Order: sequence, then C-alpha cells, then structure tokens
Amino acid sequence: MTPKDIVKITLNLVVIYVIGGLILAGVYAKTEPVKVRKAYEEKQAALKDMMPEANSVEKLGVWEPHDKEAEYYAAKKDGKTIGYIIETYAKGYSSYINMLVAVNDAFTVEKLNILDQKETPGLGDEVQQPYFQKQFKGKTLAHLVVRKLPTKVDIEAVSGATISSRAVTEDGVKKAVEMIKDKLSSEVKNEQSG
Amino acid sequence: MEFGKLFELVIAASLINNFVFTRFLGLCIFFGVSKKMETAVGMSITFTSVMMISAALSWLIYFLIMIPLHIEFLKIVLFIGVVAAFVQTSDTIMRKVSPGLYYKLGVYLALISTNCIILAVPLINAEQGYNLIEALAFGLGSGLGFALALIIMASIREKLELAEVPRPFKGLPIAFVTTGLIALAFTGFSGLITL
Amino acid sequence: MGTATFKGGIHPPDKKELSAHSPITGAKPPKIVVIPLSQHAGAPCKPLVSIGQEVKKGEMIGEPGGFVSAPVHSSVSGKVIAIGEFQNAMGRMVNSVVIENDMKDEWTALKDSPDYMNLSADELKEKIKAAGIVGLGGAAFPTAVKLSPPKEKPIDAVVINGAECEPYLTADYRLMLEKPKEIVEGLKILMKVLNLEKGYIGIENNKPDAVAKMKEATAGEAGIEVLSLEVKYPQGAEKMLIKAVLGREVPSRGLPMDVGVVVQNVGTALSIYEAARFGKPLIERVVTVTGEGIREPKNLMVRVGTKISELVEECGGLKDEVAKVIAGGPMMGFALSSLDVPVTKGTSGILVLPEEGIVHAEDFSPCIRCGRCIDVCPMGLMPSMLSLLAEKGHYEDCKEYNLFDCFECGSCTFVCPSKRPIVQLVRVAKSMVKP
Amino acid sequence: MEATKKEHYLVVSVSPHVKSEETTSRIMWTVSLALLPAILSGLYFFGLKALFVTVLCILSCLVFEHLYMKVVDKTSVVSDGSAFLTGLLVGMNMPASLWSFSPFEVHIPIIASLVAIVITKQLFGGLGFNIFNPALMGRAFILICWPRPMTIWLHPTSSFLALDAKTTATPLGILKESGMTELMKVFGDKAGLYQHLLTGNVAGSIGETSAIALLIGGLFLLYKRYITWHIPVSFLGTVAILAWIFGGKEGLFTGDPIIHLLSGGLMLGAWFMATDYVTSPSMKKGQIIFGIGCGGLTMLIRLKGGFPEGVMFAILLMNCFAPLLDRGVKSKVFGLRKEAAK
Amino acid sequence: MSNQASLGTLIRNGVLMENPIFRLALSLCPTIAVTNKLKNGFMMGIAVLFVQVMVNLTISALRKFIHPRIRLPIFMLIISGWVTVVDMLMAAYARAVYKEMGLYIELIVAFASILARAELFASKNDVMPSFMDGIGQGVGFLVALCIISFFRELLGLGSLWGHAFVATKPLLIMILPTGGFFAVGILMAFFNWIDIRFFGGSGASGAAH
Ligand SMILES: Cc1cc2nc3c(=O)[nH]c(=O)nc-3n(C[C@H](O)[C@H](O)[C@H](O)COP(=O)(O)O)c2cc1C
Ligand SMILES: Cc1cc2nc3c(=O)[nH]c(=O)nc-3n(C[C@H](O)[C@H](O)[C@H](O)COP(=O)(O)O)c2cc1C
Ligand SMILES: Cc1cc2nc3c(=O)[nH]c(=O)nc-3n(C[C@H](O)[C@H](O)[C@H](O)COP(=O)(O)O)c2cc1C
Ligand SMILES: Cc1cc2nc3c(=O)[nH]c(=O)nc-3n(C[C@H](O)[C@H](O)[C@H](O)CO)c2cc1C
Ligand code: SF4
Ligand code: SF4
Ligand code: SF4
Ligand code: SF4
Ligand code: FES
Repeated sequence: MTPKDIVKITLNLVVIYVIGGLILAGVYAKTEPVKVRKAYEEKQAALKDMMPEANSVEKLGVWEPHDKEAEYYAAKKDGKTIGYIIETYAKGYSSYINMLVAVNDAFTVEKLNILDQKETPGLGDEVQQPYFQKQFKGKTLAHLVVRKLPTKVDIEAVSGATISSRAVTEDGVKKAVEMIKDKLSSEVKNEQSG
Repeated sequence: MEFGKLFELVIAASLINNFVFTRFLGLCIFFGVSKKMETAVGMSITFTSVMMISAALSWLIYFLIMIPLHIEFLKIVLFIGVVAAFVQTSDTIMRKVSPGLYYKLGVYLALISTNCIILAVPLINAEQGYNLIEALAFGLGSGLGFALALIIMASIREKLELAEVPRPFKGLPIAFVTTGLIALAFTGFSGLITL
Repeated sequence: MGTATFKGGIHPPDKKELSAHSPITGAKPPKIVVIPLSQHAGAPCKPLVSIGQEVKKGEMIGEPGGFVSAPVHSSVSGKVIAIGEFQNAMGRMVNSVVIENDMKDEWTALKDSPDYMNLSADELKEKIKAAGIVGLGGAAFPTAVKLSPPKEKPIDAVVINGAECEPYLTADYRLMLEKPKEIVEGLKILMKVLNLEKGYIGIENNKPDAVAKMKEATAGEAGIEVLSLEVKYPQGAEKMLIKAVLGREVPSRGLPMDVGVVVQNVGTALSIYEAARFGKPLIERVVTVTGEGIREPKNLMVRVGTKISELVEECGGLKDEVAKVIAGGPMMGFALSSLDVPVTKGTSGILVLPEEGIVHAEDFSPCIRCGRCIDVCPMGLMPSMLSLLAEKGHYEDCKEYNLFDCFECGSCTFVCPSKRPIVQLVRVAKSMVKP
Repeated sequence: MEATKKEHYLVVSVSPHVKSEETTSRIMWTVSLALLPAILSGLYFFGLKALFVTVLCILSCLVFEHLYMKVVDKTSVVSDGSAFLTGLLVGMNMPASLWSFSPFEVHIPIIASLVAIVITKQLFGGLGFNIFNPALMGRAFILICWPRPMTIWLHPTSSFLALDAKTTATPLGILKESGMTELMKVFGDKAGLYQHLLTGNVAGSIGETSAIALLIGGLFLLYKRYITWHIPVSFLGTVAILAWIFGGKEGLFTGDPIIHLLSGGLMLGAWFMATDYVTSPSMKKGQIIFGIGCGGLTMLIRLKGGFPEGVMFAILLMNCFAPLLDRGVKSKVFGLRKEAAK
Repeated sequence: MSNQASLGTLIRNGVLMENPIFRLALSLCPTIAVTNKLKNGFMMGIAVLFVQVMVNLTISALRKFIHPRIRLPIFMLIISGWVTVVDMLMAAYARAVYKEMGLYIELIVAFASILARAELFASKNDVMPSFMDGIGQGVGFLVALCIISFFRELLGLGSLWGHAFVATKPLLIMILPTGGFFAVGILMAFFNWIDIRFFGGSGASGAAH
C-alpha cells in the first residue's frame, strides 16, 4: 500500500463517516421527537380511552407483575380522583398478555383493554375480541372468576381457551385490582400513622 | 433459580422460538448450506461460536458505549460494523494460527458476515435488555437451535436426493415445504414456556 | 439349541424332498461333449489337442494358463471335432474343445497309489493339481492354489462344507450318504497337505442321516469333528460356515486363509481322494436335476461337457412350455437362455421351475424401508440403501455402505416385500465403480 | 433334442429365482386388519358419526392418491393399501364430532387427508420416501387450522345411532386442566378409570380410546413380525418411567404411569404410527433411540407443554430425526472391526 | 450485464428473470416473516425498494472516489446508514406496522441481494442505470412480497389489507410459520413449472445463499 493509498483510504473513511453521520444525525433529529411525541400521545390516548370522563391522568407508581415493569395511574376529573388505571401482564397459554385495567374509586372494573398478546390464533387470541373484554365492565373482585358455562354474573370463558381466559381474568385483572386496593389502603394507613 | 431461568432461555431460544422454524432468521444460509451434511456441520460449529462471541461483543458496546453516549440510533451501523470486523479478524487469525481449521471453516465465516441472523442476536439482546449472562445464553441457545435445524435439514435433504420428488418441486421448493412441515412439528413445543 | 450358526439369513422352503431319495446314478454317456477351457476361477487353459485328434478318457486336453488355473481333461474317449467359442451356462462365449464320444470309455493310464497316505504333502498337492481339481461348491477355485497359502498366513483348520443350504439341491447330501468314507479320506489328505491336526465337517441339521453317516465314518478318526448346523440360508457360504463352525469372522473383503482356515466342498473332498488314490482327474461330478418343472428329478453322475439338454431329456423332459431352467440353485444360480450349453466342473444342479413358479423381476415397487433385508443380510449390510443408491445412479456412495462386502447371496432379495431386484442393482453398482 | 429346444420358451432373469410370499400390499392390508378391533371399539362408543368420519377419511385418501397419480401421469397403485391405511389412521385420529354439517365441519377430515396424501407423501416422492408420518401430519395441520372443532370430544355413548352431540373432556384434558382429584370425581376411583381407559369408554379420537383393542392389534403385528418390539417397548417404557418420576403432584416418583400409558393416543401411536417403516429409522439401535425420543417428548408435552396430548407432536418431531438416526447408526458389517475400517 | 442493456430490460430482469426471492432464493427471512399480512409485506417491500435505490445511487455516485481495498466495508456502511434512516422514519411515521416487524426492517441491512446489486452493478455503472437497476430489483422484491402476502392473508385470515371478507379464518395455518414456508415453496414450484412447461427451462431455482 502506497502512502497515497493510505491517504485516500483515510480520506474515504473520514468523508463517508462525516457525511453519513450528518445525514443520520439529521434524520434522527427530525424523527426522534416525532417518535417520542407520538408514543406519548398514543399512550395518553390509550389511557384516556380507559376513562373517558377523566380529564387528566397522573402516574402513581410502578409495580412488577411477572418481573415486568408496569405503571399505574390515577384518573382525575377536575383534580378529583375518580378511578385508577393499571397496566399489567398475565401469564397466558403461550405468551404474557399485556393489558390495561380501569377501575373506579369503588374498585369496580370499568374497562379492560388488551394491548398485546401472542396466544394461539383462533383460540387464545379470541380474548382480544370485544365480546370477551366487554364482560368485565361492572365486575367487582368477587366476580372476577371464570366459568366455562354461560354466565352473566361472572366471566364466561372463551370456549376452547379456558387457560387464556383465566389468565386475563384471574392473573391479570383480579391481581391488578387487588394490587391497587392494597397499595391505596396501605398508603391510607401510612398517612394515618404518619 | 437464576440457573433455571438461563436454562429456560436457552431452551426457548433453541426449540420453542427456533430461529429457523418460528423466527424466520438465517433462512438464506439455512437453505444454502443444508444440502450436504458436511457443510451443515461445519456451518453449525462456526455459527454457534460466532453467535456467542458477537452477542458478548455487541452487548459490551451497546451497554458500555452506546447507551452512555445516547447513540442507540446508530445500533444497526455499529453492530454490523462490530460483527463484520470480528468475523474479519477471526478469519485472519484463524488463517494464520490454524490453517487446517481455516480450510474447514473459513468459507462459512465469509458467509456469516453478510447474514441477517448474525445481526439479529445483538438486536434482540438490545431490545430485550438482557444482561451479559443472559445475552450469552441467548446467543448459545440461538446458535444451538440453528445448528439443530441445519443438521436435521441436511439429513433430510440428503435422503430427498434419492426420492422421486416431482420436477417443479426439486431442490428449493421441496426444501421449503419440508421446513414448513418441520415448523408444524415444532409447534408441539409451543406453550412449553411462556414468553 | 446349541446348533452353530451366524447372524441373519433366511429360511426359504427347501424343496429337497423332490430329489433327496434318488440315489446317484450314472448319466447316459453323451454322444458329444463340449469342454470349456475355462471352467474355473483364474486364467483359461491353453488347448493341447487339435481337430481330428483321438483322445482317451482322462487325457489332458488343456494345460493351465497361469498360477491360478487348473488343467482340463477329456471326459470321454473319442475324436476332437471342433475347437472354438461355444456358449457356456452364464451365456458367455468361451473357448471349448468338442469331442465326439466313441462310446468305448477307454481311460488313459492313471497312476494308482494304494499307499497315498504315505506320500509327502508336496506329492499329494501335485496330484491334486494334475487332476485339475477345482472347488465344486460354486466358485470353482483351483484347489491346489487354495492349498498353497502364503507363509504369513498359517492355516490351522480345514472345514468340509456339507451345508448344501441352497434349496432343491441334493448332490452333496447324496454324496455324504453314499461315499462318507471317501469324503473322510479326502479330508485326511487335506489335513496332511496342510499339516493340520484339526478338521471339521459342517452339515445343516435338516440332513440328520447325513450327519449320522459322517459321524459313523469319522468314528475313531482323531482330530475330525462333525458338526450339525442350524438350517438357514446361506449357511454354506464360507464366511458364515467358518463363523458357525469355528466362531471366527473372516475380515471384511478378506479370505478364509486370513483366519487360518481352508474350506472345501464335500464333492471336492471326494475328488481329492480319487485323485490321490487312483490318480483320477476331475472329469465328472454329481449334478442334481430337479424342480417342479421336470418330470423325474434325479441325482446324476455327469461327465463334464455333457449338454444340459441331454440331462433334461434323461429326466423326462420339461413339464411346461414355458419354464425357467437354472444352472445351480434357486438363490444364486444362473437362468439359462439355452439348454444347449455344457455342464462344467462348477455345475451343482439343474433346476427347472414351472411357469407358475417364476417370479418376474420387472414389477417391483419402491422400498418401504421395512428393514427385512437388513435383518437377513448375513454380511450385516444395508441392502435397502445399496439398492436405492444404485437405482438412482449414486454408485460411488454405495461404497460407504460396503458395497464390496456383498457376496450376492440373494437373501435380501428373497425377503423384500417390494420385490426389489437388490442383487441385480448391487451387481450393476459393482461394475460401475472400482473397489 | 432340436425339437425340445424349439418347443420351449425359457425365462431368463437374475438370481435369486425364488422370493418370499410377502408383498407390500399384504403388509398394508394386514396392518389395517390389526386396527380392526380398535376401529370396532370406536364405532361402538361413538356410533354412526364415527363411521361416517372414518369412511370419509378413507375415501378422501384413496381419491386424492388416485387423482394425484393421474395428474402426474403415473400408474395408480391405490391397491397397494398404503393410502387406505393412511386414510384409516387419519380417520382414527379424528374426533367423531367432525361429522357435523352445521356448523359445516366435514371439510376438515377431507383437508387432513389432502395434506396427508398430497403434501406429506406424494410431494416427497410417494410411498417409501415421505419424511413425516402422513396421517399425523394431516392431523397436525387441521389441529392448527381449526383448533376448536378439533378439541371437541363426543361423549362415548353406546347407542349407535345417537345423533345428539353431548360433549365432554378427554381424561388427559381433565388431568392437565383440573388435576387428578377432578379426574377421580368423574370416574369414581382408579380401578374405574383404568377400566374405562382399557375398554375405550372415554372421550377421545375415534380409534385411540380402547387400549385393550389397540394392544391386541399391536401384539398381533408383533407376532406376525410385521413390527419389532424396539419402538413400542422403548416408547411405552420411557413414558411409563417418566410418568412415574415426574407425573405426580406430590413430588418425584409419585406419578401414576398406568393412566399415562392407557390414555390419549399413546397405544395407537406406539404400536401403529411410530412403527411406520417409512418414517422411522431402519436400524434397531436407531429405533430404540427413536422410541425413547418419542416417549420423552410425549411426556414433556403432556406434563409441561401447552397441549394436553403429546403423542402426535412427539412422533412428528422424531420423524425429523429419523434420517439423522439412520445416518448415525449403521449396521455392523461382518468381519469389519472399527479399527479395521478403511 | 452490459451497460448497453436498456433500462426496460434492467427492470424486467429484476422483476421477472432474476427475482431475488423466487429465482435466486436470496433475502428470504423477511419474505416469510412479514408476509402474513398484505400491508406488512407491502411496507417491507417499499422499505427494501427505498434502501436498494438509495444504496445504488450513493454507491454509483461515489464509485470513483471509493478506494477498492475498503470497498466492501464502505458498502456495508452505506447500506446500514440507509437502513437506519428507513428504520427511524418508520418508527416515527408508520408506528403500527413498525411494531409488528421492526426487527426485520433493521435486518434489511444484511440482505445479500442488496449488497450483491451494489457490488455487481452499482459499483460498475453510472448513476442513472444504477437507479433503474435499484428500482428493478426493489420492485421485483416488492412484487414477490405482495404475491406471497396476498395469498397468506387471504387464506389465513380471510381478509386483505385488514379488510375481512369472511367471518372465519379459512386456513389459519397460512399466517403461521408453516404457511409461510408452504407459500414460498409452492409459488417457487409454480414458477419452476411455468419455466419447465412453457420455456423448456430446467426448473432449478435457487443459487445457494
Ligand atoms: C393447537 C392448540 C392451541 C391452543 N391454544 C390455546 C390458547 O391459546 N389458549 C388457551 O386457553 N387454550 C389453548 N388451547 C387449549 C388448551 O390446551 C386447553 O385444552 C383449553 O384451554 C381447555 O379449554 P376448554 O375447556 O374451554 O376447552 C390450545 C389447544 C390446542 C390444541
Ligand atoms: C451364498 C453362498 C452359499 C454357499 N453355500 C454353500 C454350500 O451350501 N455348500 C458348499 O459347499 N459351498 C457353498 N458355497 C461356497 C462356499 O462359500 C465355499 O466357496 C466352498 O465351500 C469352498 O469349497 P470348494 O472350493 O471346495 O468349492 C456358498 C457360497 C455362497 C456365496
Ligand atoms: C481372486 C481370488 C483369490 C483367492 N485366493 C485364495 C488364496 O490365496 N487362498 C485360498 O485359500 N483361497 C483363495 N481364494 C478362494 C476363496 O477363499 C474361496 O474359497 C473361493 O472364492 C470360493 O468361493 P465360493 O465361496 O463362492 O465357492 C481366492 C478366491 C478368489 C476369487
Ligand atoms: C407398521 C406400519 C405402520 C404404519 N403407520 C402409518 C401411519 O402411522 N400413518 C400413515 O399415514 N401410514 C402408515 N403406514 C402406511 C405406510 O407405511 C405409509 O402410508 C407410508 O408412510 C407412505 O409412504 C404404516 C404402515 C405400516 C406397515
Ligand atoms: S447352494 Fe451353494 S452354498 Fe448352498 S449347498 Fe449349494 S453350493 Fe453350497
Ligand atoms: S457370489 Fe461373490 S463370492 Fe460367490 S462366486 Fe460370485 S463373486 Fe464370488
Ligand atoms: S445379497 Fe448382499 S446385501 Fe443381499 S443379503 Fe446377501 S450379502 Fe447381504
Ligand atoms: S426388504 Fe425391500 S422394502 Fe424392505 S427395506 Fe429392504 S429393500 Fe426396502
Ligand atoms: S439469511 Fe438471508 S435474509 Fe436472513
């Protein structure tokens, strides 16, 4: 390799890196804020959707269902807490099912939204269907149990996917409600004792 | 418990989420070198070792350099650079130190550096936020799973050489159908470990 | 059950009762004999006679063409009427001497040796060589060569092969019943030539009377043992026989002498005795003419060179218009395309299968990998793979499956439910690649 | 003598000149015969619906085989019995509930037959060349496509013509989902359960429920030497041992091997499907490894996996390894010692 | 491929004769991974098209400037740069699709077909032909992905571009791994059949790797 080659190679590298770096940095600078903003908006929209009557949602804390990080929020209307939104994970048939649960201040379920799951198409993934998710509205802790027969009081399993149904109901929603109830009562206790 | 988790990770990466049969990675190489058992074995060995080392290397770069500097967005450029550089270096070293081994495995090294699977492991590691040990386990599992797939496929394709496969299906098409059927058999592992 | 045997093998219906009870009788003297100059493994003979020459019975008409070779003698007295290429049983054209029988049966002078047991080993071997003796068990390998093992391969046992495992054939069986003493003498000569203490006679135990006869004949003979072997084809193949009798495994692609053994057929033993005692050359042998397609199955003492058509005639002729005539047994014999070919030193039987007994080799189906062929292969091969590879033209790959260890016994082909012509495919493969 | 020569037509072919009576089609038909007790038991417990489904599968397989041969211009060999046997086995692996026209479900067995015959068998070169067990591949395919109908099990009833569709869970399904206590509740006690499992008076695929009928067929094949002991024994043995060690809830070595041996598709799989010559290794040593692999995977899936039953996937997974096992395990060649190998 | 070849030929080659997927069997991973829905397949195709064209352009423009010794590393650098651009763009503007197939977008960087075109064509030709070649190759890829994902979504989900035609899923397996391999295998065989039947070809597809 002649010195000329070395110079040329160095020049090559420098030029390409500089130009490439500039382009990438430029695109990054342009897209990153969009990405962050959109992600934020999506999340807010999702949270909002959980409690339409609330006009602000405030993060309360973080918990770790199945060692995964999840947040929970207080939904407020005109500064007054009207309910809570909890993100959770449930151990399903072949995947962890990611969902948002909304409860009102009496800890009755308002809404369930399954965000992500990789259950068996045609079986377990039916839990994503509205007919299954709608059942949860108005259920209290005592009625968060799965029945395999038609029921109006409790949760009726998706037929052929009892495991997934149970996961959503008992491992997901129920535990989330229990958690928020626990946390709040201990906070209350703390406040009282403190 | 920690060990149990790692074991699960290896099993999951090799069987349940086998790169070839469920994740669709490394298919070009998979179909390219599974015609003969000899090449399949050579590739398997090369692959598993490269997989683990590049998992470790890229983990170090990602967590010790890129995250502190906030240049995660360059991960594609840097990972491919690191992996290619590593493969190139081992190529050179192997040629000098062990020409015999180089003669056997060198050609696979060259194939690997332009393969998507080699990049997939660092990317998945980064996405999942695995720690170093987990990243290594994942690299190992993926490598073993790929090796398993290659060796099974090579033995089947050698057998198919003698079969009267309909002419339009000869070669790659029947290999694809076979892979589909193996993938179907591998769904038997689904639900074994929740991921 | 204690009967010695080997791994694998098959049990085809043995059909020996067709001819088992007919004593050996002399065949009618042929009017013409066609004596091929190459009846043995090894180099062909050079003719010693010319057209028009008168020859005596037992006169040498062809001299050995090399070390692995054996002289050929006239089986009749008469006149040489032609020398040239004639078809043999395998369908090949071979140089042959045609002699017209003058029906006088005049012998040449033979050298009688009543005290043959006192001759030296070399003298005995010379007699065997001069008598043109070759193995009568199948391959027709010159016996004298077998008896001259190289120094580095010491021989410590000789085995007389009385298995006669091929279905239908009864030539060796009748010999053992009718000439047990002579066979034992032949064995003793073999032991003397090779300077051995031990000799064995192996007989399949579907021939208990032959076992009894041979035991009787060997009573009081030190060092000779008669063993009854499990009935199973190919018990008589020499590698299997040695495994059964001595428990030794002839190495892959090796020879019996690699494990210190010489194997000879019972007929060969008899010829050895006759050569040593009377100086009689090998000009006739026992041939079983049998099968459902022939009217009167017989065991005949036949002169070498007799046309097969004459034997068929003597046994009442063929029953059907369409038939398969086989030189040898049903497992390894050759189907004849013409009956106008001569009996040679290696012809142990003429088998006639009637029309309904013919299996057509053409309609075979794919291998279903049932593994039956693998179970029966006495050599422990994978005939299924051999046949598949050969069928698809992957001849080189056959070697990985030990192509050249196959001795074409046909066991695999017999059992194959898909009727695959495995032996044929193996032969094709063998002809396409170098060992 | 000239005359003799003229009169006769001599057939020439290569040795050997005698062959055994065994033929491929005789083997296939005999294996079908050995399945008769099991299919009769299936018909007894699941009635006309089972008959309908089984006949549908057999006919579809025969038709697909014939059509394929016509399309590729080969002579049709439907009479060799292998397509019939495949069809019979496809049928025996279906739940009888698939007889239904409303909701329309009869296309399911037909597609299973299509996958079995055309994709799994013929695309790979036809009889003798397929890598995977056709009947099981057909079943796996439809299980994934229509998981719901494929997991609806008719209640075994003794009334042949009953068209009601009372459904229930399979014993293994109950065991997996609700545990042993629930199982005992349904069947009374262990003896009652064993009895049901032996006779076949439980929910399940048409031909898999009666362990005793399958055992009779399997032993018949063993006696006729159409199969050897290696695969069934190593398969069943592995299942029994693993069930005993890991099958119990109270800890190691508390499991009940008998339940696992008698239930699900194990008997059918071990005697009739893992033993398929074409898709299993041909060397004995390979067959034993194959059987152990099948047993191990079956129990892994039954105890830890997502499916209540693992026999089908276990056999299909081991089918992938059969060519490898054949390659790795070679016969011991006479007179060839390891070090002597050239 | 000579420089005289018309632009039309170049495109036709890419789309038909040397289709990276069906004829060359290159870049197979995304072919199967993202083609369970038409929309995903299409987006992937567009992404590849974009990268291929931009890479070809960049390399042909810089080809005199790049020192041959470090040709390949530079090519890789350029490719990974453009892939990063696509990755960031999609992450920001096509979020739903990106969530489903982000990994495979990033893996475009390792597509043998892109590097192969860069090396075999763009590094030897002018900007304009290289641009056309990129379009040809990219469109070929796009078409293949669309064909595969068309069948897979239609059969597997009974819908197209997310619009359902039937309430049931006709052949669910088609959107699963098995269905992906089947679809590619059967389509390849179909093209082979056409080749054999109508053009007397050998029907052998697939240069290894
Ligand atoms: C191919 C296949 C996939 C399955 N996938 C799921 C699933 O995703 N979720 C689930 O709960 N059950 C799934 N199952 C069924 C379970 O194994 C179990 O049988 C079912 O949950 C029992 O529910 P049932 O009592 O309502 O029938 C699947 C079964 C099969 C055969
Ligand atoms: C498959 C097979 C079967 C054989 N069976 C016999 C037999 O039953 N009796 C026999 O004498 N030779 C048999 N032979 C020939 C023997 O292997 C061996 O060559 C012979 O006994 C040697 O003696 P010879 O040289 O006197 O013929 C058989 C050979 C083969 C390949
Ligand atoms: C090429 C060749 C060389 C042989 N050399 C010897 C030998 O040196 N010593 C010996 O005892 N037998 C020798 N044999 C004879 C064999 O051991 C065997 O007896 C003969 O081939 C008969 O075969 P059969 O089993 O088919 O009858 C030789 C055979 C062949 C074909
Ligand atoms: C013992 C035995 C078992 C068989 N088992 C099966 C089976 O499980 N599934 C099947 O489709 N065919 C089976 N067959 C039939 C036949 O071998 C099968 O169709 C081939 O796989 C087709 O090449 C069996 C045949 C035999 C002899
Ligand atoms: S068939 Fe062959 S081996 Fe058997 S007895 Fe006859 S010659 Fe000997
Ligand atoms: S079969 Fe084999 S051993 Fe016997 S004569 Fe022929 S070549 Fe020799
Ligand atoms: S013919 Fe060859 S392969 Fe067949 S059984 Fe005999 S030795 Fe084995
Ligand atoms: S006996 Fe015939 S069908 Fe059976 S494995 Fe051997 S060759 Fe194949
Ligand atoms: S290996 Fe070629 S695209 Fe993945």
